[in-house]
Amino acid sequence: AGAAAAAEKVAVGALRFTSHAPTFIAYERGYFADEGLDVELKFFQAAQPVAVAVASGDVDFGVTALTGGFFSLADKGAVRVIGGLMSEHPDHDGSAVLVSNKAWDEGVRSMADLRGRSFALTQFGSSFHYMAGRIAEANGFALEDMRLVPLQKVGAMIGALKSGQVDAMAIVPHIARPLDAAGAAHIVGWVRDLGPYQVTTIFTSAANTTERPELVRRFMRAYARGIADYRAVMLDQDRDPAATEAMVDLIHKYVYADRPREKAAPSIKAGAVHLNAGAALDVADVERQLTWFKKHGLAPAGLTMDKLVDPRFQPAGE
Amino acid sequence: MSEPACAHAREGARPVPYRGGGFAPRPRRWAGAAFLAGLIAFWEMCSRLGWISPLALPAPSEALAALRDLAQSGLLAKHLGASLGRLAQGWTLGVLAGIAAGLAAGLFSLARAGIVPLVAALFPIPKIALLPLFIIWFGIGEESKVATILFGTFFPMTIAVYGGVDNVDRTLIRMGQSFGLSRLSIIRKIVLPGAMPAILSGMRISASIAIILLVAAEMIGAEYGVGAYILLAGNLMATDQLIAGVMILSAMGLTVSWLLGMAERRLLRWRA
Amino acid sequence: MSEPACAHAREGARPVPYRGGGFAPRPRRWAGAAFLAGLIAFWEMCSRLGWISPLALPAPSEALAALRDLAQSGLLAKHLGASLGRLAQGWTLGVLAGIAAGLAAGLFSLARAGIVPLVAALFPIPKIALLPLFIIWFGIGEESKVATILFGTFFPMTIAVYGGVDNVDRTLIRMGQSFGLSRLSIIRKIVLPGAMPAILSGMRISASIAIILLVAAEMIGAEYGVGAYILLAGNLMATDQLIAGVMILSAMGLTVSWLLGMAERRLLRWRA
Amino acid sequence: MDLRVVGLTHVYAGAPVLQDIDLEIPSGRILCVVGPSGCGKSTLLRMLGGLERPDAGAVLQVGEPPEGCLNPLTYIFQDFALLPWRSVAGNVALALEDRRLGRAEIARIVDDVLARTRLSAYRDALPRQLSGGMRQRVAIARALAVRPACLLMDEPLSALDAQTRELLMDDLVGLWLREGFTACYVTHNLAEAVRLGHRVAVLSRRPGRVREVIEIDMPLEERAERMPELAVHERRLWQLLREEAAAADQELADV
Amino acid sequence: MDLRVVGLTHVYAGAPVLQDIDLEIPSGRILCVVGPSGCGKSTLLRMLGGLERPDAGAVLQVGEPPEGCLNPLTYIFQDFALLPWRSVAGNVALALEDRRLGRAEIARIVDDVLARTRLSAYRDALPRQLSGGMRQRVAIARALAVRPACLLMDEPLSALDAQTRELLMDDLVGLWLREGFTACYVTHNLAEAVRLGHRVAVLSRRPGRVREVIEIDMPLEERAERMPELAVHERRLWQLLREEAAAADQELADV
Ligand SMILES: Nc1ncnc2c1ncn2[C@@H]1O[C@H](COP(=O)(O)OP(=O)(O)OP(=O)(O)O)[C@@H](O)[C@H]1O
Ligand SMILES: Nc1ncnc2c1ncn2[C@@H]1O[C@H](COP(=O)(O)OP(=O)(O)OP(=O)(O)O)[C@@H](O)[C@H]1O
Ligand SMILES: [Mg+2]
Ligand SMILES: [Mg+2]
Repeated sequence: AGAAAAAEKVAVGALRFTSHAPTFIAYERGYFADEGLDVELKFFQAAQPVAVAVASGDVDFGVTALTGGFFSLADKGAVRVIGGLMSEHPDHDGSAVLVSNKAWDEGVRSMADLRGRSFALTQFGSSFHYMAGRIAEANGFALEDMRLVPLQKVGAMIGALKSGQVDAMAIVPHIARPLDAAGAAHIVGWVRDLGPYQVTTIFTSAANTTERPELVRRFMRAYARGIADYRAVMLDQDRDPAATEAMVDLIHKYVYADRPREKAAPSIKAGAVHLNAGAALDVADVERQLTWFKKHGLAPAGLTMDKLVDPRFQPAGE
Repeated sequence: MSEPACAHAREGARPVPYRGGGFAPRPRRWAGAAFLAGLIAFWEMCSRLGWISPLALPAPSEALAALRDLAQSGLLAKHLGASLGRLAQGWTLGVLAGIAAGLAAGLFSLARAGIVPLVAALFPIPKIALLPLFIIWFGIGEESKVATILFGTFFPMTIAVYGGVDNVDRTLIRMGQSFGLSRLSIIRKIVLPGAMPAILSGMRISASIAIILLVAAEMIGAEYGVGAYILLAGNLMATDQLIAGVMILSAMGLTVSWLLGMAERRLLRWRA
Repeated sequence: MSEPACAHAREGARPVPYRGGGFAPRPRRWAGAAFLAGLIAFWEMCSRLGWISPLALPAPSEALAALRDLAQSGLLAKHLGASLGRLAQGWTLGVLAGIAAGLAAGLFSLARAGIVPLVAALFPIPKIALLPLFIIWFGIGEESKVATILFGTFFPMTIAVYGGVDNVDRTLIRMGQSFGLSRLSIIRKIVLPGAMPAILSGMRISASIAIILLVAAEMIGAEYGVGAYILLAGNLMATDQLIAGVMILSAMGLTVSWLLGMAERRLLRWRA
Repeated sequence: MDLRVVGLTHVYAGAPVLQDIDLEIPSGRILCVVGPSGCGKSTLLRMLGGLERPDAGAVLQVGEPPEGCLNPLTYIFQDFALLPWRSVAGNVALALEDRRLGRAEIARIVDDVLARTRLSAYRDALPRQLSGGMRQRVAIARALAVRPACLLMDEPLSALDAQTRELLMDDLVGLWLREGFTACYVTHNLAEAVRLGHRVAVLSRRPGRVREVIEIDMPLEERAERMPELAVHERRLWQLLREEAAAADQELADV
Repeated sequence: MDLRVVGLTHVYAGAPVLQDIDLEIPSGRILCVVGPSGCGKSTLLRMLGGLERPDAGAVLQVGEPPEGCLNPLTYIFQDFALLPWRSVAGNVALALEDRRLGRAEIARIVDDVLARTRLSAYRDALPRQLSGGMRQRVAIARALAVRPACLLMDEPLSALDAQTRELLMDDLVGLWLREGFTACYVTHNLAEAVRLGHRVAVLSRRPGRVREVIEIDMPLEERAERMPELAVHERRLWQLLREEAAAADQELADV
């Protein structure tokens, strides 16, 4: 596209996580510039403020899990989902369900045993809350049969699990595996076994979708190239070690930047996640999530799929 | 005063200009309440006229509606009860410990050498940053919540108290010594009352900090509590409930300030 | 003193018992530093001996290693620079505004009626709870960060200052009036110096609060900053980096406390 | 500039302190006020200087203050009222700083009054480093610095040693002879009262009323030598005060 | 209980204040100390009472304090040192509270001393509601309450009116006759000095040295009537002080 003339200024909200790698790839490799976008990265410590910043117009695009707060902003007509990013995929490690040693010793061996147990989450209305709901549903008991403990931070959840103050939690694989290996906790199941799950989505302000659809389209094209690069290298890291190392170098500029590369590289590699090709959105699952959130009073009752999702920016195919 | 003044005016006499007075603000109860009420009315007006977008700040009436819902659901009492219990415990312990540490730092060279840098080093540590560690140290029960508030109030209290002790008139202390009062008596009867203005000022500050820290304290596994209510409202971006929760905290702050104002009037009556 | 005392001892004379002194802690610089160093050494020892599980608290050496990594990556300077800039702006503005508001509340009945309840109502509002609204009000740039720190320091400063003004000796003010000093002169030359001990004590408290609020301020769209570093470490569960970040904050607190200690010695030299 | 007190009455928290005081201080004269401790002398002086508002009655000033006078009605406080954070020179300078005088002019005046009160060596000392008498001299120096038209003095010499007191009394007389200021001088020392006062007002015990005003005609400059002639006045004052005290004792006995 | 001062020397921040003071206060005698303002009288008194440590020399106490005495060495401070947050009665009671006396006993003593200082009507007043003289009387009442073996008085009567002063002086003499306490009495009033002192020590100007000690043999109880005979002592003191002041003036002129 005609990039040269006057690149359009766009602000993208980012978190320093490997799951945001496509943003960094598209930025570093000039895919945004190719689309005539003059992107400025704005860094945040949590996903929710990104959504608020998009709502207030300080940022144009962001990536987030679907949460109660996000649904609320969508209901106010401030933000809309335009694509899917991370999802649970049968062929890849997604989030694992961990139980504490104490619970393990008491005989908790599977997700079905979690009835009557405590389950750590960051906050009510977060994706962890939803995962707890999926676990309960799939194993035939009510969400109320688990004691949900909000602990705000992943670090706090892990601390509580390790010290046996909560029985279970769900967490990304590159944290779950080492904990299991070190004997600090036990993996008793995987979230991917519960069925398809669209974990994070790409979103923008409602105003952008109506007033600047062309810009949104260009952004999505560039972003999809970033995803493609990531998938090509990180989902099979042994195929081309040189490319993998180059990718790690790129990501290390943004993630674990304060650690020496040799310390950071294993974490980056282990943190590889499954990203949807072409930023395709699993609309059916989004609808399922919305229904669940509404049912539990965590999303506004009046929010419809039309208001939440703008499907016009989906790629025609892979 | 006016009559004789007039009588003498024709002789070129005029009253001596009054230069005294002032510098003694009197409490004006109603003015304060009226001011706050006016402010809220103004805010409501701005919201109604659309000068404040609902995204930026809900109207006070919406927040009050959320508050009414909460009260009717019966949860308000539960939230309040849980939070007030934590506040009372954490703040009382923090204030008492702060007075003890502040007195020690104000009286003994060695205690000062230890306490002042320790306070300077530990006070600036944000409680929220340490939440993961707090869970391991104090668990996820009431202890961790009380501890959060305790640590938050202990440090400012210590600083205020030792500042106040430093400011106690040394000739009064010498007087106490000259009458052979025991060290303890001097501390109880001369140092403490002399530092009382600073202690009360420190209590004002630490009470507000304790209320602020409710939110941080109730981040960890709290089912009920005003802080937990606010956090949930924030997560769900329910700004009306958020503001309703904040209003509860403000009301707590006003109540504490009013109680401390009464205590000040009683305890500091000796001041001109 | 000992020689003549001995000479007279055989006549049944003994020196008058010394009852004075004390109640005047002298700064002992090295004692403070030694105490902190000892504490850290003790902590390291406990960690090495396994008395403190690495889960509960990493050893200081690990935190220092993380700090070294940070310094070598060149990011330390960036983080520090960003945070110090925000601190300096937010704290300076907050302190100045607090002194102005505190003076007004300490001097004028009407200002007191407005300011005291407003402070009591707004101070207890937790900044973290309002973060979503802060983003909408102030955006995600430096303004929102400076505003967070400003609001956090303004309120305690106001309380400390009006407490101090209340405590200024009224006879000195009457003296100033009797010499026909202007109101401004009285405020500048009598009220302000008289309230200086309380102002400095308030600055100690508000500086610590400002450092605490770095974390809250840098939750929003901060690329660099010690608070952002700590938040990230918390998210990634890197306790060594978490403690390293906390150590930076502590060092800031110590520096400010040391600077204020010097200012106190200079400005309050007139005190016994 | 004359001062005139008309029907002045004051009540503190329900207890009357001053009742129906009528007094006249003609320009250039010194009025001494004596009376039992707690009878309201300091209160009266505060009202003369406009620092307190009487509940009834008024304090009038008749005529204009003379040229060159910086602060017409100037106090010397009973408890000195020195700023603890300012040096001796700084405390004196305070009274001059709002007057649009140059720095050099201020320094000159400060040096001058410090020399007159024998404090030059303590220019830079802080109040807490001074003895009680020295503090009182600083307060006197500060008052002299503003060239007052009317000095309101609350026991200005009580903490001074006999020698300094004598010197400062001479100084006051000299100053009065040169500049002819008006003054109201509260004292407990009857010798001082008859030495300095053109008139001496005796207040009754609380609530203070004017019991008697004694005129002393002898010119101030001659009094130092003619002290024995003043003894009659001193005895008269003594007797008046003794009667007051006796009456007070009577009251206490009745309680 | 005698007090003995041996070779006492003190320096404040490099400037000598007291130099080689030798004094003796035999049991049951009153020593008056006079001297120019700032010569170190208050400092000397602080050292006598053990409130400050001399740089060299010592203050010795010889023998035991008498029975029933609660606080052997008791001060009356120059600036009163009243607790602003305690009432008059509370300020007096303070000195008694650490002594294992019953409440009733404390109340009795307080009532007694307040009556003796004519303050009974002001039991519940706060210091800020009192006049300067009344505050001084509270300080005196507090000191009397502990039945001191040795009173250390720093210008205790300077802010009092002539009448109250006379009464309190009589009171002190009466007390001394009954209880025979030892005292060191700092004053600027030479009449007081010759009225109360068995000996009067004259200090030189700063740094204070003992310039002379005058013995006055007349029994205290007779002095009120035989004042004229004391005049010779007063004149002698006056002359000594005048010489000191002249020397000080000389020094200042030399500067
Ligand atoms: N703020 C106050 N509140 C109540 N009573 C007061 C206050 N100030 C003074 N008084 C009372 O007013 C009376 C007069 O006080 P004032 O200081 O004028 O006396 P004075 O004549 O100067 O005595 P002295 O010679 O002892 O200095 C005293 O009895 C005192 O108790
Ligand atoms: N804390 C201090 N620091 C420095 N100098 C001091 C201090 N206290 C007193 N001085 C000095 O010591 C000297 C003696 O003071 P002191 O109070 O003993 O005098 P004094 O004889 O009691 O005088 P007065 O009769 O005026 O009360 C004074 O010159 C004073 O300046
Ligand atoms: Mg008076
Ligand atoms: Mg003295």
